Amino acid sequence: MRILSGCEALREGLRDALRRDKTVFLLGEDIGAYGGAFGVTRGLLAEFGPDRVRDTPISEAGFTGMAIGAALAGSRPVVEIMFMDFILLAFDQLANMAAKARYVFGAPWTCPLVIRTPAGGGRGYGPTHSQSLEALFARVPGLKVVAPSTPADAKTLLDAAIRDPNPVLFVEHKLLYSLRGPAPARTPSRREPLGKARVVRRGRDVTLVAWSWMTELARRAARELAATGIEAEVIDVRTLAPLDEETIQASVRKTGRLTIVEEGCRTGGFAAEIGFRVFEHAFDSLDGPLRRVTCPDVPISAAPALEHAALPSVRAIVQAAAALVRE
Amino acid sequence: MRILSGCEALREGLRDALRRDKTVFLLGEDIGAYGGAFGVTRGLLAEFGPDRVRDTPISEAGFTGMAIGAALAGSRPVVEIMFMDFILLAFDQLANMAAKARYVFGAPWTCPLVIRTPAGGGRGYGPTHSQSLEALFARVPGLKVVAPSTPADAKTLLDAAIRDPNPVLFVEHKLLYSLRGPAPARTPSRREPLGKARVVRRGRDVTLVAWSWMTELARRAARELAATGIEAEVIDVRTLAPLDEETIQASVRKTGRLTIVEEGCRTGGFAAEIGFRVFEHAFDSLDGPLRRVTCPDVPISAAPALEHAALPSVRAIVQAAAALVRE
Amino acid sequence: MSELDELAAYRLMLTIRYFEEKVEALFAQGLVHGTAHAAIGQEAVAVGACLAMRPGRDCVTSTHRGHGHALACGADANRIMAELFGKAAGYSGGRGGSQLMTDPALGYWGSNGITGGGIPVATGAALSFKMRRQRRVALCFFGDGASNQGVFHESLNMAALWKLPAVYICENNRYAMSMPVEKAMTVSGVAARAAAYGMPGETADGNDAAAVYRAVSAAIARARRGDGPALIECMTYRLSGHSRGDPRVYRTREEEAEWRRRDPIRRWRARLRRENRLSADEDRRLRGEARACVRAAVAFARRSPEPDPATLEEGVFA
Amino acid sequence: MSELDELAAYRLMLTIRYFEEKVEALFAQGLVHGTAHAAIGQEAVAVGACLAMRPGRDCVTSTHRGHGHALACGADANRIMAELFGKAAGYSGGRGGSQLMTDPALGYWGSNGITGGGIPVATGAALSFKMRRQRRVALCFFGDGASNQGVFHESLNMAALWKLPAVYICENNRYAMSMPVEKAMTVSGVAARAAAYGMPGETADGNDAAAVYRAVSAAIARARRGDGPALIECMTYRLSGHSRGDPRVYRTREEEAEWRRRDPIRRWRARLRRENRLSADEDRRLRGEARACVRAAVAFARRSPEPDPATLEEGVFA
Ligand SMILES: Cc1ncc(C[n+]2csc(CCOP(=O)(O)OP(=O)(O)O)c2C)c(N)n1
Ligand SMILES: Cc1ncc(C[n+]2csc(CCOP(=O)(O)OP(=O)(O)O)c2C)c(N)n1
Ligand SMILES: [Mg+2]
Ligand SMILES: [Mg+2]
Repeated sequence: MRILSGCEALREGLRDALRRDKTVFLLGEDIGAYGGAFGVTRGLLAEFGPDRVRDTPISEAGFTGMAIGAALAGSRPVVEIMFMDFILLAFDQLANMAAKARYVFGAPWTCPLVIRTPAGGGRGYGPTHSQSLEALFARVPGLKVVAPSTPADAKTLLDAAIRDPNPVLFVEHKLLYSLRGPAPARTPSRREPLGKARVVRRGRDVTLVAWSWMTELARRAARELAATGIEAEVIDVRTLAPLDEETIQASVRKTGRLTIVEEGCRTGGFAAEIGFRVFEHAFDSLDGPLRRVTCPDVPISAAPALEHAALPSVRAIVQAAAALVRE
Repeated sequence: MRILSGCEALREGLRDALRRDKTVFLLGEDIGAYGGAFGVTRGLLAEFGPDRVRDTPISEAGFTGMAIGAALAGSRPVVEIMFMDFILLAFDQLANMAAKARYVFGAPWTCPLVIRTPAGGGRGYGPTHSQSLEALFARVPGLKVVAPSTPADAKTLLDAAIRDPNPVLFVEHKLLYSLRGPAPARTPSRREPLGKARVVRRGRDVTLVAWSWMTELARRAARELAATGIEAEVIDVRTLAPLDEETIQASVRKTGRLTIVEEGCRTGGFAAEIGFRVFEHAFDSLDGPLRRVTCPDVPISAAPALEHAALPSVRAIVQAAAALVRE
Repeated sequence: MSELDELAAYRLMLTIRYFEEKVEALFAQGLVHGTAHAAIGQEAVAVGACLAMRPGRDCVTSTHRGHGHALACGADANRIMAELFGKAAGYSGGRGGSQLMTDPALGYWGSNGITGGGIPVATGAALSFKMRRQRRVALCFFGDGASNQGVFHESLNMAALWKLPAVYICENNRYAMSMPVEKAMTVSGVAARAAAYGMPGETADGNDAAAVYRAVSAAIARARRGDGPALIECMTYRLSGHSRGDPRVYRTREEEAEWRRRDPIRRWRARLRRENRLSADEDRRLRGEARACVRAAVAFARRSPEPDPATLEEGVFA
Repeated sequence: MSELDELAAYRLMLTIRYFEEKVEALFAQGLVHGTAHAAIGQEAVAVGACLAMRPGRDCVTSTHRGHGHALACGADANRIMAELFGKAAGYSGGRGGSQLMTDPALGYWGSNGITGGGIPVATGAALSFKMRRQRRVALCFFGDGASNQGVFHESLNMAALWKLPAVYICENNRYAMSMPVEKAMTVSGVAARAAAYGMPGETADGNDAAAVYRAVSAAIARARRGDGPALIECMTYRLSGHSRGDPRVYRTREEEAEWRRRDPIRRWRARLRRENRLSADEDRRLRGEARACVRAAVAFARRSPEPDPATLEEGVFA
């Protein structure tokens, strides 16, 4: 496999989908000549033209609603919301229309829509450009939520999301864009189902569950833990909805200890959901309380001093996991 | 105390606030002559006039944003969103502006805003008029979330919400409107802080935690459980944010068993948050896995047969709690 | 432009009227619960517009007040009624209720219960039609009240920019629930807003199915030619309450009486009779058929089984 | 209407220009990170409009491109710069960064980083002012791009309906990021949209502080009298990139050069010089002062302490 950045991998994923399927098109702000705020769509306008790489006015609710209409009509729109913080403007469309259409109206309706959006902090963009809001959407029945952590997953999961007949929120961490790693040259031609976690690293002492950029931090934490003799198993959830509970529970049954890492705020985060499910179904395998490492319940500041203090760190993960093991 | 319906209690709460404080005003669709979709504001137009009981066009994002502006300017707007399902249209305003203003801009800014909204199912209104979305908002740092279960609490907590200098989401269950119960004639003149749970019923065997209409169901379930010899302690959370963890944990330390009842969907619900906190801090006092009784991860159907099957029932609560005790 | 089949229009308007009256009665009797919004008095808009569609190719999004739109598209009264009864044979198997049903084969796309929610959906359908060169047109019903929603602005702007084959049909029935249109907007009407998007905006007599048909047919033809969207404001009146139990304190009985004199069905019938296009016998027959259709729908709905609770968790995902 | 103090306006425009140039340089040097949007070329709008406000009584909401608005309101360059450096002495103590700072004493309300987000906020402030009979006016800056957001439509409609004391100032700089205004709306300009709300809409030369001042002063006077809101579209151009690292592939260098010839500061200076209202010496002095102010701001910001991480969780609630 070639080495690509997350940004390049995503671009390839989009390009392949646009080539493969004439009904796929991209919709969003500044995705054409500008190439998207983070450059993901750069060059696609030249290859596919302004019809299929369609710049929109600043109208998040409107163009998301339109993408839903187009999806119901048989197209496969891939929307870019420039920053995840702005997706709240389109929450109604996603929750009340896209997510419910299939359940309520039944077959043959499908709403094959992908919403791509850059999320997360670490770049000093401040309170309204740094949020991790995936937990809000993982709470909406009928939406799938995908949050890859590597260039390879970014490409193959994007492919799966575009092929999926359901609305999919595809969360791209801003730091993933420059992360480099192997990525397949061609996306698999068969449809890969969303909803499979990935065991990133095997270990017997403690399970670290994460997604998106937090997987990268958990991986680094596991390396540091190994140096102290603690073998952490790292699980990349990859899709929050549907959630691969099995893989998580199998690991916890083995390690007896669980730390969940989430970049979003603590209260009401998806870490709580994962933890709760483990309690419900693998209570007896737990050796003690589990932990979550999250952002505290505050907005993300622009100032580096505050942003770093707020976001989960490798150190915090190491400490949480080590404390569990030592308890 | 007189016996009032929830609707009457809320109306008195609004009336008292409008009388007490000239900066208070009401804003929303059809709250004037129509009296609100559920009649809560009936008669207030006549007493306070169209300036302070202000009918708006159908523009949820706009008038919620305006209420924020008015609050920042020193007024105390009380917004009615006709059904909680529609609040998603104003999510951006609430999360990105109202909730962050104080933290980011600092003193002297305050955003004393109340958003009242009818929530929940049980009346056959279907998928876009029956949702319980409070868990989404309890996740937003800077928002308070209140969900009373009795006419008395409806009145006193509404008073507290209006006096609070922060944005407060005030969730009114549609079935609370016709629930009758004692309610104080005058609202307390001192400010009652939000964030105190209420022990509705004492018991030693199992703790039932609920809020809003689910408290009523939990109360009924406790009565049935008592008939089988199980003494349930029922806690009405009342405010999801800030959450009174102490009261819950004290109860769990006593009973060793916890069932959380939530009308909203299962995945990512606030039950998970409550459960997780108990695990984090009272793990050793738990005798076994806890339970949650919730709506499954589906939209709420209009058909009675399906709506009843989806919503938590007294029977489901009894079963869950009894199973815990018998385990 | 083809001619409007006036008798077909009459029959459809009658069916809608009787259907809605029956729904109101069923609610009053407590036989149906939940909520429903009747379109009594607005039948001419639904029928005039939907008969202008190319059935099975064009599509239409509706509003919370959608039974009439559905029937005008040719939807099955039995299945609409069954949906209102919350029965398995309903268009959404009971899941949607009054506000949420579709008949995809007919191009009837329903609404989502969120006022204005259908506007971007229809616009996006038009975008898909155009990109795939399908020569299909998306019709979009919405109320005067809905035109105050942000998505109205956003959607019409994009539709105009991209010359999408969309026809926006505003049913201006003078009220949004209790809000009179003149307290909800400063301009004379919704058609005046089309200019903000460089889109043709037109007003039609919404109590005259022929006028609606003409205006909508012209807009559809234009859209199909690739000349872009149009906004047609149909001036009408909701003779019924907003939804059940609406005491209509926000308007006078005189105003209602005045509009009742302009009842679109009575006017239509009078003209057809006057012009000798409808005999008394035929009128009686058509009315009888419409009533029978509604009666049959109620019977069908009542005897349909409830949805099986065991199916509750099925179909969240495709 | 009082006269615009032309030298004060000149000084403010210079300060904004030098401030923004310095910010761009600091980003390029990596001394400041995160994001910031410079308003180079748009100084006349900020200054002409803000000098028309009644300081400390009226209020103004800004956009993501707000340094100029803040400075024009009289905000402290030191604290703005410190905010960009993420320092404790910044207007938001480093929490907000470039897009999120306020100076409540000056009536500078900042923005919230959401394009269009300030529009309902200003409108609501105007509502509060009116209800409390305070004779205060809310100004609201927004871009051509922001006028495509739904809240623009919703807010202006309510402002017009309720005759709120709000003045909507569109900075039409011809682009929303890379989106040229003519690809984002079909009408000739944003002012044309005012008619959809029965609100006066006017176009002003946004590169002439005096023209902006006149138009905004008249609108403020009108609003203060109780005659309701107005929309003023100021035609201008952003000479800088949208934000740092913008290669400006979406426009030609010729177009930029043409607008550089209409540079609002150069034009202003030339006229003052021509009309003998500004001597070469005084010009030099003013420029020197403006540069010194910016230099001092950088020095202040650099030596300010970082915010204390221990305060991270403070102040979420009042
Ligand atoms: C977003 C949203 N806000 C409010 C409502 C409640 N509601 C349902 S219909 C209606 C009035 C709609 O008025 P209009 O668009 O004129 O249609 P009409 O009822 O007159 O047919 C309102 C306020 C809703 N369903 N969705
Ligand atoms: C809701 C939202 N959408 C998109 C953005 C990203 N964004 C920031 S500025 C901008 C362009 C704004 O254009 P305009 O309103 O014309 O203001 P200008 O930048 O030209 O001053 C965009 C798209 C945002 N901050 N918020
Ligand atoms: Mg109406
Ligand atoms: Mg612009």
